[in-house]
Amino acid sequence: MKVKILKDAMDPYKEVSDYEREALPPGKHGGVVLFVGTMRDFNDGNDVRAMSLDHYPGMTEKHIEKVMQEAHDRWDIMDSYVVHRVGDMVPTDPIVLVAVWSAHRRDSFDACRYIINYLKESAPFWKCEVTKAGVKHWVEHNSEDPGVAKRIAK
Amino acid sequence: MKVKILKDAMDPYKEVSDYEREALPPGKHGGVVLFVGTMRDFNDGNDVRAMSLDHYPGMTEKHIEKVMQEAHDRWDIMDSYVVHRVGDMVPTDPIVLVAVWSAHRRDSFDACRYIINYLKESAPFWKCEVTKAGVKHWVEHNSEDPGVAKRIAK
Amino acid sequence: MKVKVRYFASLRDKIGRSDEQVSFDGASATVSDLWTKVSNIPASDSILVAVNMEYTNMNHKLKDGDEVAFFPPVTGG
Amino acid sequence: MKVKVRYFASLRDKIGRSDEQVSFDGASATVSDLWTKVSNIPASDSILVAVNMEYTNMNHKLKDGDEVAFFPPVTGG
Repeated sequence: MKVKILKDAMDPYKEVSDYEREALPPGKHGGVVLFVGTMRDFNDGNDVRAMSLDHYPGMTEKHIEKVMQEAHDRWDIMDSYVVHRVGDMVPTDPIVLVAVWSAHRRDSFDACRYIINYLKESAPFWKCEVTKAGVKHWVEHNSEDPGVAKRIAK
Repeated sequence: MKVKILKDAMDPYKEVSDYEREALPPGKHGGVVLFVGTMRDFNDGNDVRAMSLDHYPGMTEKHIEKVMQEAHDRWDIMDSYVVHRVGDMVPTDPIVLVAVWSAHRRDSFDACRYIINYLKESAPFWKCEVTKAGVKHWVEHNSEDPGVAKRIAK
Repeated sequence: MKVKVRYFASLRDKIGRSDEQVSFDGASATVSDLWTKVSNIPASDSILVAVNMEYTNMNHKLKDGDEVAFFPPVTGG
Repeated sequence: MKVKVRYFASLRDKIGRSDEQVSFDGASATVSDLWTKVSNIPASDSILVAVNMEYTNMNHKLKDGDEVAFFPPVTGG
């Protein structure tokens, strides 16, 4: 189980390939489910030219580890790896990678989905978008999860 | 949408990376969900040393395309790519890759799961295992999907 | 009427051949008729059939030039 | 009692600083007391708080040396 916060461009397929070779015992896992989230060039109708992702060093890692541990407690999975970009990025850049290895694919699918959903809902990251018109603005809510962040810490 | 049957070793992360670069318009997909199934060194309690995967050239591709088309009809996904090994392989070898790109991750997760489930249940592939004792035997049913193949064509 | 017949996996081993051409005198025959002609194994849930690379069943009516495949339940991925 | 306070994202822009040390005379104070001390913005659902890098709420009692962070709803991934 590992979390990595990256300030530079990420090659998600190399990340997962390297981690698998280094951390997974060969021949024991039946499969891996991977989610890679990339930056799109549109969000809520604006043409987004660039984005900066803020985070809370220390808490961000700690919180993602907590979400991963919950997935490990809940499903029969062998290992998990999360990489998340921060800093300045442009459309097409991969932002987040979630990889989950297990003996049976059902557990990997469920755990991977759980981790990305709760990471998006609750991990301390904040998007600041720059539109083609040069306007900077903090994104108010995740387009896929409107309002869910408010449920935290209630 | 593409299906590839591979006689040689597969690097699933290179496959998906190459396909994404060649086939996907940059900046339009929000994410990709990937499943990679690998050969484990145990199955039904035997110590498996090697495996040979038989298929029905032509029908195998056609059938997988049909399953992928069903996923495209059912969910809002942008593209999908399936690579499947055939021939001789050893434990730790990746056997199957299913990748699904979409604007919203929910569709990719559902479609990827659908494709791998129905591919395993119904695509014409047959495993022949060689145990450490040197015994060859055709696998009678998929350990994760016992009996389901019987539902086909009823 | 002539059809091409193919066998896969354990069924190929049992039948002892991978493919063959089969001729019928009449103009109509079903997959079931063909199976009786090529094999002594009783038809069952553990024998799947495809005609022209589409899954079908033993009642399927054959046409001249069809490709018929018999195989055991699939065990892919 | 002294605590370290950090602000993130749009809240850092509104407050105008990224972090600061805050001292209290008494031995007991809540996150709510701290928020009133550092900001004129009314507490609401759109202000999240973490103490020592764990999510908590405005009623949380502070201890000397705590790290308190205020930030808007997260928009990650």
